[in-house]
Parts: sequence; C-alpha cells; structure tokens
Amino acid sequence: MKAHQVKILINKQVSDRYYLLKVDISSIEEKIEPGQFFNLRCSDQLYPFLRRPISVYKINRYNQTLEFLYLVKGLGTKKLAQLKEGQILDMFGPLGQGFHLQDEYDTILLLARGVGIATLAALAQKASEDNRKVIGILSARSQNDLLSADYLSDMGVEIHKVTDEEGTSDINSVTYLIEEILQEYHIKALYTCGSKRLSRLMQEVARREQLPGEIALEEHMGCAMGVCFACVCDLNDGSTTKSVRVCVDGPVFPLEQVVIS
Amino acid sequence: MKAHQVKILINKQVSDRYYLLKVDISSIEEKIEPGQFFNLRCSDQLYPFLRRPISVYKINRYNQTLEFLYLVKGLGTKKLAQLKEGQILDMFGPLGQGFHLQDEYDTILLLARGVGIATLAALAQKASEDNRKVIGILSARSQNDLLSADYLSDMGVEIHKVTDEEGTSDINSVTYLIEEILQEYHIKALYTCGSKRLSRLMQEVARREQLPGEIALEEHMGCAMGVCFACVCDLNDGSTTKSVRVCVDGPVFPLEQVVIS
Amino acid sequence: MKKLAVDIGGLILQNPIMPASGAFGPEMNSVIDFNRLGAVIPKSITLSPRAGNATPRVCETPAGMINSIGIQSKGINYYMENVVPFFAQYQSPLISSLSAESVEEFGQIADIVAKNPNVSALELNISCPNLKGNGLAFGMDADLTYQLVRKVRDVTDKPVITKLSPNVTSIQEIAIAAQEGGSNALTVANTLLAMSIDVETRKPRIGNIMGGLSGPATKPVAIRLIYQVKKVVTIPIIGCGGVMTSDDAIEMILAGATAVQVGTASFIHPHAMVDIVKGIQTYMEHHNISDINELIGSVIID
Amino acid sequence: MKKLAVDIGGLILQNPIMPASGAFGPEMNSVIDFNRLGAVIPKSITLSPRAGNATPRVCETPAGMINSIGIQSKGINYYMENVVPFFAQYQSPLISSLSAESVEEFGQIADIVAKNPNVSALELNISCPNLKGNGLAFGMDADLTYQLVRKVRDVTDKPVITKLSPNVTSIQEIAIAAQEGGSNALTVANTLLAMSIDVETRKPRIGNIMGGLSGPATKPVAIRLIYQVKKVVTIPIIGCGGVMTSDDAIEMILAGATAVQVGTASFIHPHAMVDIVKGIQTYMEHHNISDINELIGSVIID
Ligand SMILES: Cc1cc2nc3c(=O)[nH]c(=O)nc-3n(C[C@H](O)[C@H](O)[C@H](O)COP(=O)(O)OP(=O)(O)OC[C@H]3O[C@@H](n4cnc5c(N)ncnc54)[C@H](O)[C@@H]3O)c2cc1C
Ligand SMILES: Cc1cc2nc3c(=O)[nH]c(=O)nc-3n(C[C@H](O)[C@H](O)[C@H](O)COP(=O)(O)OP(=O)(O)OC[C@H]3O[C@@H](n4cnc5c(N)ncnc54)[C@H](O)[C@@H]3O)c2cc1C
Ligand SMILES: Cc1cc2nc3c(=O)[nH]c(=O)nc-3n(C[C@H](O)[C@H](O)[C@H](O)COP(=O)(O)O)c2cc1C
Ligand SMILES: Cc1cc2nc3c(=O)[nH]c(=O)nc-3n(C[C@H](O)[C@H](O)[C@H](O)COP(=O)(O)O)c2cc1C
Ligand code: FES
Ligand code: FES
Repeated sequence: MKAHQVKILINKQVSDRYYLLKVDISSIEEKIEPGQFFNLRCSDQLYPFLRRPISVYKINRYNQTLEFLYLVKGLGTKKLAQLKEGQILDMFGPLGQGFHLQDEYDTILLLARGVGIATLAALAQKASEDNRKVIGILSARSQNDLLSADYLSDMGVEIHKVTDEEGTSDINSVTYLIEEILQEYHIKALYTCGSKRLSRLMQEVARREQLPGEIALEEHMGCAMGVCFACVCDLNDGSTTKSVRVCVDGPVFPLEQVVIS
Repeated sequence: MKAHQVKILINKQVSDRYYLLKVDISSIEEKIEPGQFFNLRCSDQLYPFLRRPISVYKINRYNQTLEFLYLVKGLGTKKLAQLKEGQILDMFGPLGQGFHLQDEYDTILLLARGVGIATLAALAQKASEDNRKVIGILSARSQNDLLSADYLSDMGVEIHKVTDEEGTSDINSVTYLIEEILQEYHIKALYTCGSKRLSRLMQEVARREQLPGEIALEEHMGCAMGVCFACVCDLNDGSTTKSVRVCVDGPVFPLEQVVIS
Repeated sequence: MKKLAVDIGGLILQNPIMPASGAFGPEMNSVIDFNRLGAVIPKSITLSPRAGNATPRVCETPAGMINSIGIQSKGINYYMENVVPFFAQYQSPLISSLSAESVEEFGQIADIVAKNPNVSALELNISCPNLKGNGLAFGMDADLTYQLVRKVRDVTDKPVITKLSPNVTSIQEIAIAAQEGGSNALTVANTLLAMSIDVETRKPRIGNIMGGLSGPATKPVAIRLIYQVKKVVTIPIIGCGGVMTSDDAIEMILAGATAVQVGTASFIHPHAMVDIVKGIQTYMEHHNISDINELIGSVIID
Repeated sequence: MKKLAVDIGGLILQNPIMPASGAFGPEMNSVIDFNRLGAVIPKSITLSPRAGNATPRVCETPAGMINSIGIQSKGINYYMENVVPFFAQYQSPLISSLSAESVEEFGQIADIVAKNPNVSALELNISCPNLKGNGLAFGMDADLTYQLVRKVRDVTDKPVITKLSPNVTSIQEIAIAAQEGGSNALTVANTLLAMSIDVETRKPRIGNIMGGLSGPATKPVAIRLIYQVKKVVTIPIIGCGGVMTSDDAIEMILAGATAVQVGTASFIHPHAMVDIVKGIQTYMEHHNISDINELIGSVIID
C-alpha cells in the first residue's frame, strides 16, 4: 500500500447520483483484488479533510486501467466529482482483504444494495472470467441507480433488479426472490454488500442453508492503515466476539461471523 | 461596496513574480477610482481563509474591464494565480478612498516601489488622461519586476527606473534623483506607495519643499469594511494623533500626516 | 410562515441571527439590511478610549483567523452620542457589548449604557483574550464571574448576557456562576487563545504575540461548549464560534443554542448573516418545522 | 550535514519527528521506514483489554477531525509479547504511551512496561478526552497530575513524558505540576474536546457524542500552549497538534518544542513524517542553521 499519483482518464456522471472514475494504474505494481479499496484524496484542500474509501469496481490489467463507481453523497464525493480528465488523483492503496472465491464455488449469489453494487461488480467480473455462474440481485432506490445492471448482464451475470420506487425491494420480496433462486440453482456461496437489512437476511439464508458467504462492510475511516481503530466492527465465531478493523482485516469478512449492529 | 461575481477575462503571468488579472466589470455600477481596491476571494476554500486586498491597476469603463497587477507572494496570491479565464471571481468592493488630484496639480511626481507600482499606475493613467505631466520613479528588486514601465511610458509618463540588482535603488540614489526632478520640473504634488523607507523620504521632501502629497498604505485586513479595526495606522496632524483604518479611511492618506512605524 | 422569533432572557428577537461583537459595525449598513437581523451588537466598548494592540492585528490560519485587536475603543461618550443613536434608526434591538478592566468599571459602564432607552440588552465581554496581553480574562474564574455579573445585575433590569471564555477547564462552572450572578443569557463562546509564527521571519504573525482564534476551525469546540453548558443552565444560550452557513447555525441550535452570533463569516462573505437567516427558513421548510424553538437543544442522543 | 538530533529528557532522538500516539502502529511499516523516525510511539495501552467506544469513531470538520476511539486496547500482555518485540527490530527508540483509570493503575502499568529493556521511555496519556465519556481527564487537575507523575517516577528511572491536555484554564499550572512530579519532558498537547452534529439526522457525528479535535485547525492553539509552557518549565517539550508540513514542525520548534509529534497528518499523507524530516533539513539548509537545537524557542519577540 502506498499513495499513488495516478492520471484520471475519465470522471463522468453516469446517472442521477453516480459517477464513474477511470484512472491509469500502469504505475501500480501491487495486485488489486475485488473487494479491496483505495482511499482517495478528493481534493487538495483541508476541507474535505479525510480521504474517502472507494472499492475497486473494474480492474483491467491489460489496459492498465482501474474504475471506481461512486455515489455523490457529501462534501468529499462532491469534490471528487469535480476532478477533470488529465488531472492527477492521489489514491492510497490497494487496501484491505478482498473476496475469496474457492474453486468449488461454481455458482454464486450476490446481493447488493446501492453503492454495494460497485463492490460486488468487481467480484462478479472475476467470477465470470472464471466461467462461474453468477446470479446477482441488485437493490436500489430507483432504476436510475441500477447502472451496473447492463454491464453485469453483458458479462453473463443473471441479474434481478429490485427497487424502492417499484416496491420490489422490501425484505419480503427479496426473501421470496432468494428462495426462488436457491430452488432453481445449486448456489455454493453467498456475497453481499451495501445494506444492513439485506445483510441480516443473507446471514439467515446462510445459516439455514448452511452456505458459506462473505460480506463487504463499510465503516467510517481515519487512517485506513489499521493503526487508528476507527473502523472497527465485531466478529463472533460462535463462542467469542472479537473486534476487527474494516480497513485491514476487512472490508470483506465471513458472512456468518459479522455482528451487524 | 458589494461582493461582485465577475468573469475572469485574463489571468496570466507577466513576469517572474507578477500576474495580471483582467475581469469584466459590466455588472459593477459604482464608480471605481485610482487608489481604491477590491478584496478578492482567491479560492473557494477555507485555507486561504481571508480575502486579499488588491488595488485597481487599469480601469477601462469603455470596455467595462478592470485590471489588477499582483505579486505572487503567499498562499492567497498563489491560489489567485491558479484561477482560469472564464471562471468567476468573487471580489468585494470598490473599497476605500482613492487619490485626490486637485485641478492645479498639473505636474506630479510618483514614487512607487514593488507592488506599489500597480497602485500608482491607476493614478498615472487618470492624470495622463487629464493631460497632466507625470514623472514616475519606479523602484524594484530587478528590471524583471518593473513591468509597468513601458505601459506608463506609452501613456506619456516620464519614467525613471531604479533597481536593487543595478544598485540604483538605495536611498541616496533616489534622493539625488528626486532632487534632479524637482529642479527640472515644477512639481505640484507627490504620491507614493509600496515602501516605508521611500515613504519617509517622500515625507521629508514634502516637508522641505512644502508640497502636498498622498500615500497609499498597506495593512493586514480582516473585514475591509471598517468594522474590525485590524488595519489601523496613525495620523498626526501636527497636534494630535488619531487612529485611522486603512480600509475605509484610506488606503490613501495625506502624505505629511501618516505616522510611518 | 415559519416562526423564527426567539426569546433571549426577555429580549424577543425576530430571528436568531445576530452579529458577533467586533465583527460588525455601522459601516456594514451599505452591505446588508440591519432590519433583517435578530439584533445588532457593535464592538465592545470601554469607559475610556483605548488604543488597541500593535499591528498586524489579524492573521489567517487553516480554516480560521487569529485577531488581537485589543478592544480599540473611542470610549463611552462617543458611543452614547454616535453609535447608540445610529442603531436607533433600525428596528432590530441593540445589544451593547461592554468591556472593562475591573468589576467596578463593569458596573459603571453598564449603568451608563443601560440607562439609554435605545439599548435593549447588555453583553458582558468577560472573555476577551486580548485585553491584558497575556490571554487572561475575568471569565476564566467562576467567583470573579459571579461578582462581575452581580455588580451589573444591581445596576440594571435590562437583559444581561454574559459572554463566556472557551479557554477554561470547566465552562459549566463559569456558566453556573454567571447564571447565579443574575445573567439572563450566555454567549458561548469567545475566541480560543492562539498563536502563529512565521517560519521565515521567525516572528509571531500578530503584533500582540497571542490572539483569539475564530472561524470554522473552532466550530467543533463551540458546539461542544454549547452542549455542555445547555446541560447545566436554564437560561438561554447564544452560540458563537465558526458559523459560516445556515447549517452551522442550525448545528448550534440543535446543540442547545437559542440564538446564534456570526462573526468572522462576514469578513469572507459580507452578506453571510442575511444568507444564514434565509437558509434557516429553507431548512425549516424542508424539515417541516414550524417554530424554530422546536429545534433548540433537540440533538438526538441514542 | 545538519545536526538534527535532540535530547528529550535524557532520550536522544536522531531527529525531532515522531508519531503521535493513536495515529501510528506496526502496520505503517509498509508505508514508511521506521528507522527514519526520531522515535516510535504506538497507541496508548491499558492494563486490561478495553473495548473502545461506539462507531462512528471519527468525523471530519473544517481542517480537522474528531475522534472518539476511546483507547481500544488489547491489554498489557499482548503489548509486551507482540508490540514491544515488533518495534525492537527498529533502531528508533520505542516510547510507550500509557493510559489508566487511576493513579495506582498508572503506577502498575508503568512498572511493567518500563522494566522491558526495549522500551526507551514512557509517555503518560493523562489527557485523553475519550476515556470517561464526559471529556474529563486526569490532566485537567494539577494535584492529580503531580501525584500521578510522582507515582510513575517512583517505579522507573527511564524518561517519563507527560502528555498534557489543552482543555484547561492554565496549562502552565499542570505543566509545572508534572515537572515537579518528576516528568522529564512534556507533550503539548492532546486533542481539543469537541463535538459535531449532523443537521440532517440531528445526531452527533460520532458515537461517543464528544471526542477529540485534531488536525491543522488546532495548530494555532497548540503553538500558543507550547509558547506558554516553554516560559514556565525547564524540561523539554514535544509539540503536538495539527502538524502537516515541515513548516508546521518548525513553527512548533520556534515556539519552544524540542521535538514534534505528527498524528492526523499520516491519515491524509501516509508519508508525512518522512517528508517532514526531509523538509526540516531543507529549511535548515536555506536558513543556514547547522544544529536544530539553535531553533528551539527562538521565536523573535520584539
Ligand atoms: C471499504 C469501503 C468501500 C466503499 N466503496 C464505495 C464505492 O465503491 N462506491 C461508493 O459510492 N461508496 C463507497 N463507499 C462509501 C464511501 O466511502 C462514502 O460514500 C463516502 O466516504 C462518503 O463521502 P462524502 O464526503 O461524499 O459523504 P459525507 O457524508 O460528507 O462524508 C463524511 C465523512 O463520513 C465518511 N462516510 C460517510 N459515509 C460513509 C460510508 N458509507 N462508509 C465509510 N465512510 C463514510 C466519509 O468518508 C467522511 O469521512 C465505501 C466505503 C468503504 C468503507
Ligand atoms: C489596499 C491594499 C492594496 C494592495 N494592492 C496590491 C496590488 O495592487 N498588488 C499586489 O501585488 N499587492 C497588493 N497589496 C498587497 C497584497 O494584499 C498582499 O501582497 C497579499 O494580501 C498577500 O497575500 P498572500 O496570500 O500572497 O501572502 P501571505 O503572506 O501568505 O498572506 C498572509 C496574510 O497576510 C496578509 N498580507 C500579507 N502581505 C500583505 C500586505 N502587503 N498588505 C496587506 N495584507 C497583507 C494577507 O492578506 C493574508 O491575510 C495591497 C494591499 C493593500 C492593503
Ligand atoms: C476581529 C475580531 C474582533 C473581535 N472583537 C471582539 C470584541 O470586541 N468583543 C467581543 O466580545 N468579541 C470580539 N471578537 C470575538 C467575536 O465576537 C466572536 O466571539 C468570535 O470571533 C467567534 O465567532 P466567529 O468564529 O463567528 O468569528 C472579535 C472577533 C474578531 C474576529
Ligand atoms: C484517531 C486518533 C487516536 C488517538 N489516540 C490517542 C491515544 O491513544 N493516546 C494519546 O495519547 N493520544 C491519542 N490521540 C491524540 C494524538 O496523539 C495527538 O495528540 C492529536 O491527534 C493531535 O495531534 P495531530 O493534530 O497531529 O493529530 C489520538 C488521535 C487520533 C486522531
Ligand atoms: S481506519 Fe484506522 S484502523 Fe481502520
Ligand atoms: S480591515 Fe477591518 S477595519 Fe479595516
């Protein structure tokens, strides 16, 4: 991990609330894995002050490009959205532990909500490249926020979209949808990101169906290097609870162990 | 006085250390006088935090443009220099009291040092337009810093350049130069800006020759509206000393009254 | 229409926004309409004329500034003859900020000022870090604060607002002392004692060596102080420190402030106070709040 | 070659730059070379394991951040068995930051830690505003400070550094108490007690309601504190608060600091400490200063 000064190739609005940022990573030698993230310096100002953690969305080592998909939410991402093609971005990383895809996971189910879609998209990309069957449930406020759906479909992911605006994203509907998918496919592992409510649901499914799974967490960060203990969450392995740091021990954790507050 | 949002027409480097900023003032109705200044917001960030006072350099009401000539010195002017043509500049003003040019001042002597040249250039412009004879002594570190010399010559000002690098700007040489000018011309008024040392010299000349004169002062400012009392200096009218504010009572003051610390 | 009026210890303000003393004066009438402010507070005034401190008197710091004006004042006579009548032409009530070098002198000046019918309330600046040159202030001692407020209380029935110092171990103690002394409201708070050195010249950036830090950098401290004081007093609080936007003002109100002072912001955005009043209205519309008083101290603690 | 070495109460540092406790740990060795630091100080350690506070534990503010980590700690055993040996592989001396809930406990933990030959000095964190949830700290009381330092002094001959709180009326009093208690140096200072509220959710932005403000916003207060403390003590001062650049570090040294801690800056620029050491060298070259000790406290007061 290191603060890299990379060139911005694209930074454009892709839907009402989302931006796509593409950078040149030819100067980055480290391996970059789905589930990992970079801590971005959104401006050279003192306010926003902290960096912002953003997951890798598309990794293209052939073209040496990396893409991020981000929601414009507060001060930091607003400034990030103002950066222009050709400018230099200071990004610290790659950080954290990525997803684990065991060889035997030939069919996997992803459940992503909101910005979590960006995080799981990188996993879907990798799984599809390995010729695994990927089923993805994408949940968002509106169709407009489901911008990765086509990209994922195109790579062969079976996509199910649920949205608040259509009333299809409530917990019952999603539970029902998961049931159907579990009946249709022999799912080997579950992955989720982006919603506490849906994560609890996935934990239930994992327990009931005895499925392994992983979850990518978000927590407010200070250092993103494991030294400040800002980004902690609890893991419970059945007997003991231990505190872990999202930035270095995660952001990806065993689904069944995470204590969702 | 008001915070005007004006368009930047030009913002370019004109010498090693100086920039020229030209803005569109068609939205500004107030009269703008030589000696007045605007308080510029150099960036929309919280650091630099305060605005920066910069004198008007060239006023062109026909084309509705206003120019500033500024030295890139610290954080604020560095940020100012980064603003691009087409961007909007937030400038508060016009502020302060400008120079007074009595009708009978048909021949005037200006003594300016460094950024003070910018301030006196506006006065020279006005005096020349009135067909007065203007003699200007311009003092700077180097020839490179004497960028307004040609501009002033072209409008008919008789220019004498003195610089540190040539060893011509020491107090003795300037004293001698002034003597020569006073012998050659019937100077009616003195104006100075930009150097304490030279201002003291001008005060002496004014006293000895019984000449009226004015000085434009610089002082660190908070509000630039006369309310905070950050920018004070002392005036002494021979009997009593009173505290005045550079931002509203000045920046132009009677030469003989200013107490130069 | 949203109800913006608040009550500061008996003084009713049409809205909670007013200037902070020292960052406001008659000259600003060419920039904003004083009738749109909750109150007006000119710079702290002293009994005798005072010269103020050496220049430079201000310097900027990250997201803030340090000042060491040092209560430059033309004295009480000039104030009564010129400043008070000037503000009398506006409908916004005039709060006079007072500064003095002893408890006695506070009593004297309060007596003179409060007698004027055009003065609606007094603010006691017991917290100026620039007065004695060493950063000390009356407002750093609870007993002195009590005595001082009591002395002023004895000479007037008009609302008395005590402006507290943030440079103390326990602002709660001082706040309680001021309340017990008879203060009708508290301004929380004045500037943080601070210093800045130019590494090129190796000199302090302000003539007085130390000065008071204001601006957004200090807002998190002000919010904390308001929150702490709100828990221990019953009199209203006027929040002060680092407010630039209406969100900042609302943050103070949520923390426990009934009204809010805006100081340094006016140096950056001369129009700030008027913009903040508008922004508060917009916030209330968005959040469906009909009376600003509902917001006071309404921070949600789980 | 410029002489950068300084003496902190008997501990010689190759250069004056070290991390601030809580903003540094073993994990940073993949980003910077620990051998280039004047010293290393991991996060404050407690006798028993501690859980720390509710999340979110950090939020940003203008030019700064608030934290309420709350001394999450794996306890002294883990520390002695893992952290101390880890840092023993580097040549930079290890300063152990200690936190405890009573004077007795400070004595106990100091005894254990100081006995380890790989620990070069102790820093007593008597100023953490996050420990008791109400922002109070030992370091806000001069007597307690004296007793606490004395207790630790009794158990070790190694250099003891006392880290002071900025949230006090008179830091000079506490500094003198620590010196009289036997402290060999002082860290000036810890974070400013602060708070921030989200106006949309109306909730505090950090789980613990209040927390400690750090970062550039606070530097002017830290500079003032260093300047004040320098005037009243003879032991060396380690400046801390808001240092981002070598100019900031030099500003602290001019104000009176012998060494400088860098905390939050590493979150923004992970490489900050190493860059600052380089920057100090450049400054000394430009200004023709052969020994950094010439700069300590050399602010020019007219
Ligand atoms: C490991 C990780 C990966 C992420 N990946 C993505 C991604 O691919 N795309 C995306 O749009 N978002 C992602 N997020 C969330 C993203 O970090 C926040 O949306 C962003 O920090 C908000 O910053 P802001 O200035 O816009 O919002 P503000 O609300 O103004 O931020 C204020 C502060 O809170 C922090 N904060 C706010 N929300 C979050 C959050 N959800 N997680 C962590 N910190 C937060 C900010 O970092 C900042 O310090 C990820 C978060 C984490 C922890
Ligand atoms: C009425 C007036 C007119 C001026 N006209 C011009 C002009 O036409 N061209 C020009 O180049 N400069 C002019 N100056 C000086 C100019 O304001 C400063 O050079 C500028 O503020 C420096 O800002 P900085 O951030 O680059 O430097 P920094 O040194 O980083 O500034 C730090 C702080 O000190 C203040 N400061 C520093 N130097 C001065 C100064 N000489 N006067 C007032 N405040 C200062 C800054 O405003 C800022 O608040 C004028 C000053 C005044 C008061
Ligand atoms: C230039 C300046 C002068 C000030 N003078 C006074 C004063 O005379 N009396 C007073 O009570 N406070 C004075 N203050 C403090 C302000 O009233 C206010 O408490 C402080 O600036 C914090 O608020 P702000 O961050 O909104 O500016 C002054 C502040 C500044 C910046
Ligand atoms: C996330 C975080 C955790 C901290 N934890 C500790 C701690 O455990 N012990 C301590 O003495 N100080 C702690 N501090 C305070 C720092 O050591 C330092 O005093 C403060 O941050 C000011 O310096 P800075 O502005 O350079 O960060 C912590 C600061 C931060 C930001
Ligand atoms: S953000 Fe500092 S430990 Fe994770
Ligand atoms: S700058 Fe405030 S009175 Fe002049």
